[in-house]
Amino acid sequence: MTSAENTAPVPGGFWLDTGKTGIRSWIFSTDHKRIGMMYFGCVFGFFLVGALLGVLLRLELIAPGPTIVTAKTYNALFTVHGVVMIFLFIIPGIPASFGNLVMPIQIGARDVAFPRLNLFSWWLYAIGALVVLAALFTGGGAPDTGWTFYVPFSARTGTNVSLAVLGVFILGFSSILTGINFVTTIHRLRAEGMTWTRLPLFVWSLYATAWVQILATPIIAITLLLVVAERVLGVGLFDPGRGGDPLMYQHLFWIYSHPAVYIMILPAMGVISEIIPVFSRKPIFGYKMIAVSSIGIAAAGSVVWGHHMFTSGMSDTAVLVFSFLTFLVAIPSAIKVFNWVSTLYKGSISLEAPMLFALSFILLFSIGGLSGLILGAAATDIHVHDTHFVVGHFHYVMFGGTGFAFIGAAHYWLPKFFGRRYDETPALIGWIVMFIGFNIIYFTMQLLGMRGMPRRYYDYLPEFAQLNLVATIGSWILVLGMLIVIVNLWRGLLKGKPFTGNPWGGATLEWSIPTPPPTENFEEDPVVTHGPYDFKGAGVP
Amino acid sequence: MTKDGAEHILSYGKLATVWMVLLLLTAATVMITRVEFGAGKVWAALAIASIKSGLVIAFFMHMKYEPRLFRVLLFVALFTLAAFIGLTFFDVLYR
Amino acid sequence: MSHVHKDSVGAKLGMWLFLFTELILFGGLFILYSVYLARYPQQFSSGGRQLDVVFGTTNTVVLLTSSLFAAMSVTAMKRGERRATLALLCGTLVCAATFLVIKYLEWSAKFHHGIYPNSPKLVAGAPGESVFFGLYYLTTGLHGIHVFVGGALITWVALLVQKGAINVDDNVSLENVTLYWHLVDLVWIFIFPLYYLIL
Amino acid sequence: MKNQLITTTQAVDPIFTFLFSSCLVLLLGITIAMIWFVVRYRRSRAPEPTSQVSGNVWLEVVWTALPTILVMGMFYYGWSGYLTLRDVPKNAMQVTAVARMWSWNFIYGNGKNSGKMYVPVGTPVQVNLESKDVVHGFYMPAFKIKRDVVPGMKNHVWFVATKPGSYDVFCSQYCGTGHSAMIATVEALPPEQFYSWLNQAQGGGESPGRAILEKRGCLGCHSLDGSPKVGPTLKGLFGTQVKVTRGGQPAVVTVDEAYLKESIVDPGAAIVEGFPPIMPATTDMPGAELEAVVEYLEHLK
Ligand code: HEA
Ligand code: HEA
Ligand code: HEC
Ligand code: CUA
Ligand SMILES: [Cu+2]
Repeated sequence: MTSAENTAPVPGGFWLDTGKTGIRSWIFSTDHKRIGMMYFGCVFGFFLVGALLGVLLRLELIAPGPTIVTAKTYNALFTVHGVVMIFLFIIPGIPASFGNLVMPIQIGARDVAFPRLNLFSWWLYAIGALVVLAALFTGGGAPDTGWTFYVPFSARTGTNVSLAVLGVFILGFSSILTGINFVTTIHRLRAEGMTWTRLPLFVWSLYATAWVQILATPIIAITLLLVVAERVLGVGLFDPGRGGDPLMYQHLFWIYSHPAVYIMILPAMGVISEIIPVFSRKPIFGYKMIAVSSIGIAAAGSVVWGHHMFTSGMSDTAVLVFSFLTFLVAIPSAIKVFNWVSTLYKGSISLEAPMLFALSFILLFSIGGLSGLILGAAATDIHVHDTHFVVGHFHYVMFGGTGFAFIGAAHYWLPKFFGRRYDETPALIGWIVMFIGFNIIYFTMQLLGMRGMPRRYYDYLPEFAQLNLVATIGSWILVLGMLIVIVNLWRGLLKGKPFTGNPWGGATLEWSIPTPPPTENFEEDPVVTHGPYDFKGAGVP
Repeated sequence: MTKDGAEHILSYGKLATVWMVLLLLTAATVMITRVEFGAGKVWAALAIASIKSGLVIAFFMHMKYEPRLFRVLLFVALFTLAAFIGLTFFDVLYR
Repeated sequence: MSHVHKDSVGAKLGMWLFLFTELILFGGLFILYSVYLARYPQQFSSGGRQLDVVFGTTNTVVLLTSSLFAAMSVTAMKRGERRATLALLCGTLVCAATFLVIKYLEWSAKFHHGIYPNSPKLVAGAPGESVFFGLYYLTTGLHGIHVFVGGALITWVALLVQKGAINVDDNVSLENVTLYWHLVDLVWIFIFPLYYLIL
Repeated sequence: MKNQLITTTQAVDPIFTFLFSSCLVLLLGITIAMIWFVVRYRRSRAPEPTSQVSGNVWLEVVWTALPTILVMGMFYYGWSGYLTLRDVPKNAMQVTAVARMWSWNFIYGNGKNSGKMYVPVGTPVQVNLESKDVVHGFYMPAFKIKRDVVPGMKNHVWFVATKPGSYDVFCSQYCGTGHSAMIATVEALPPEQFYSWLNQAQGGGESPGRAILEKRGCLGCHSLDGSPKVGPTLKGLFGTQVKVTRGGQPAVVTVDEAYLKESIVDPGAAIVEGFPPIMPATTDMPGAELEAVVEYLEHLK
């Protein structure tokens, strides 16, 4: 199909067609693709930073007693690991990078609704990241509160919490602006014929995500400001000595931070909903249910925050209500899983890298999500709350879920934007190693949690030694797998085989335009005549 | 391109009327809260504040003349905030 | 077809979405307010009585009037009355300044009486009282910052009107800035009874 | 005999079993289906998709309804177990656990206190939780109970030890540098032994200074045997020279009575080199106690 099989074309498209290539043409560009690329670079960089810290955490836990760092350093390590992973990697992760890259193309637009605001969001992200990093080296040193910043501890520790929190505040602002931009874009800039039922599921998931970003993020903003007020002004709103209630901090924090986990997972689910039908050559099963369940997850997910506080001393009535609502979220998630699996039935399944990551997403997310049910049930949560069971749960959903989807999306979409592709065999080997390592480390953590090992423990009793050793070894296997995957992807995008036309056979609009896409995306405004998974209608072989 | 209907322009007179009503309502709140009727005060004052904000949104902010989508979304936002407050009270009230 | 077409509905939609986030930002403080009011009705009531109703009411009137000016400026612009628009925007600015001055007077009076965050008087006083004034300062402070930002934005659009960059055909920025200004008013509509009156 | 007492473990364990087994069944089902589809319909075997169906209303209804029923069952079962955890038996013995950074102290009805919790076997114990500073968490994995210890709030847990033995208490809620060291032990004793311990005079034979150190939580940060903890060891401290920072200036002091008192009442005044300035000031210690502590430290060699 491609005539350019052996002549290696230099990437063209938006990389070169404006004639501008200097750094200023990037950091001041309002092109959604360039901004998406910049986000991808930053987000991925921070993922590696966070991952390195995670590996250090595991190294410290290899044996009981002090091993490589002091208790104080360990506490700073997991705090920074958590903050970097949550606020710098996973929340902007898929929406800001792949959302920016492909969403406007998928709806047939030339850019997002507010391109300059989009650039501003990226700047805010960069500034927020710098502020967070600055907090590590100034004042009293890296914050040691855990990423949850619980008062009263965060109000009295001598470390540099205020600056870190301010950085997160700026990051929150960036996230809000992206959300506003996406909602407006999806409402206003759909091409002719791009009806709501022809919207790719990735776009649906971004739409739901954007609403959570808009409606929940302001709460974390005000909460973090209150922490600063507590530390700097001594307002005492959460200080029990002055009539404040530390639990109110927890409420406010989780009002945002629970919905935030759906900011993390919904776009990942969107990615999976794109990859599965394409690599099965079959329309997705239950399009409408998947689309609606994204909204359902966003809506129900906004009212379950109390499940992080079952042991806190919150009223029993609240435990009842929040436990109940938590279980409601499981239903739309179950709908999605069942529909994805059914899409495979009677398809023609090709196990290339994106599909491998998508299929393992379903498994790992299910393990994580099902362990979430154990946390959601009031009686069982009491035992495993604040243990490594929870740590296992969220790494399964965040890394096994969103992380794997992120890597899958990188294999699926980045060739489209670079015009070159990675090799399949190393990708397959890397994926196997990762998958094995991943389960060793995090399944072991869940076992540890069941046996009662609390989280955020620098040191532990000898009875937990064996399993911790196993988990640490698992982390090295995981690193090995990740290295293979990343190096292969990286080399492929820069020097790999050319990638043109529509090799995956996708029916969404991004596959109908040249590779790499030109700055204007479409030569003429497209008119959409078929659904996103209507492969016949799109003329895909 | 679709031109989104003829734009609605509010007359000065209408705006001034709204302003007068707002001032009257302000006076009403001050008065109501000076008399003694216990917890009823809170709700009365909040009710008046809601009416006032309704007026500001509908006229000053043109909501009355915007596409229906805007009103739906506003409702979603308000509902979300209400849910946040309401659910928090499941804890606070029954602790 | 053209890439840089102006979508005024889209722009307003974006602005409204932003206003929702502002609403919820203040919403966080209102959550705290309602919870602590339920817990310390007595102290809130005695705290509220220490606030000056005259200052509060005056500021309410000032803000409502500024909102009126802002709304009228949009009408004026759409009718193509540039001078009137400018005059009305200036009126809004004057109100904004008045509001801030009154707020300043009010705060300094409180400071003078030893009531400010972490003041010895509050630390020693009843627990609910320190919570009440803590919330009072944070809420009105945050609101004050919004008034300030709103004022800056109004100045900016006034300059654009002056330059003719905002005109009869293209005036979403003016509309959006006034929307922001109305939000500032909207928040105050709730702050006023909750802090100054109810109790 | 009394009517059957359900222990906390008995209440929670079956729920774990139920939840884990239903999750396992679901997970296996999904995994097997996926693997089967991938093997059966892989491209080399099925070059073209053999179906283009894009949905089925009945299937959707079924896999919405069944999970709904299942999760409602899970919810209800989990909630009922939680009620048992919250429902303290009437005759429960009362103990107060005082948490501070980073130690536990247990206080009994008769005023006796101890760094180790002793409980009688077979008697339900209600532990009332009290925090002196930040949020801690009282966690006993052996009994599957946990509750945060929040300053300014009254929280409690209960449990009953059915066998003599010693059990761990962890601090589950992150509380700073010493969080993972904030471990205490519960000794479940046969009732006779327990009551003879309870009625023994406080600190029998031990010096009163030591008992105060224990009660005040000093031993959470200071060891008496020379091993380093969050704070410097108190062993052999008296009479030595320590490098401190006083008012921003480095200085060397010889540890005497005045310095010890200052260190306790106003620890911020002079910070020992190499340690963070985190020691809480103890201002409410009666003079006699202070003397006793200093007296004890003077002789701790
Ligand atoms: C991507 C992020 C993500 C996602 C998607 C989820 C999803 C879920 N989480 Fe998780 N969670 C976190 C990130 C996430 N979580 C984090 C970071 C924390 C810890 C924060 C901290 O303290 O630091 C946490 C903590 C946490 C707790 C608090 C634990 C504690 O501290 O005690 C709880 C309790 O209810 C919980 C529950 C759930 C539930 C019920 C879901 C559900 O949405 C899961 C739904 C999915 C499924 C149910 C599986 C798929 C479906 C099937 C396989 C079909 C069959 C299913 C049925 C029939 C039901 N989570
Ligand atoms: C997206 C989110 C995310 C991701 C991907 C990870 C990834 C990892 N996490 Fe993370 N983790 C969190 C989010 C995440 N974590 C959060 C929110 C917390 C809670 C913090 C808190 O309590 O406040 C936490 C807490 C946490 C703990 C618990 C600390 C404690 O409670 O005591 C541990 C311990 O083992 C841990 C380990 C790891 C490891 C080993 C990885 C690894 O999977 C990383 C493996 C990946 C790689 C290594 C990438 C490959 C790297 C390269 C190719 C570059 C070269 C690198 C090397 C040579 C090392 N994490
Ligand atoms: C939160 C942990 C913590 C607690 C609880 C604590 N200390 Fe300390 N203490 C420290 C640290 C850290 C230092 C060293 C830094 C400094 O001088 O403040 C210290 C220093 C001291 C010193 C000076 C030691 C020296 O080497 O010069 C004395 C004496 C002392 N503490 C006694 C006590 C007594 C008595 C109590 C109980 C009433 C107590 N501490 C409770 C952490 C603690
Ligand atoms: Cu005390 Cu953790
Ligand atoms: Cu949650």
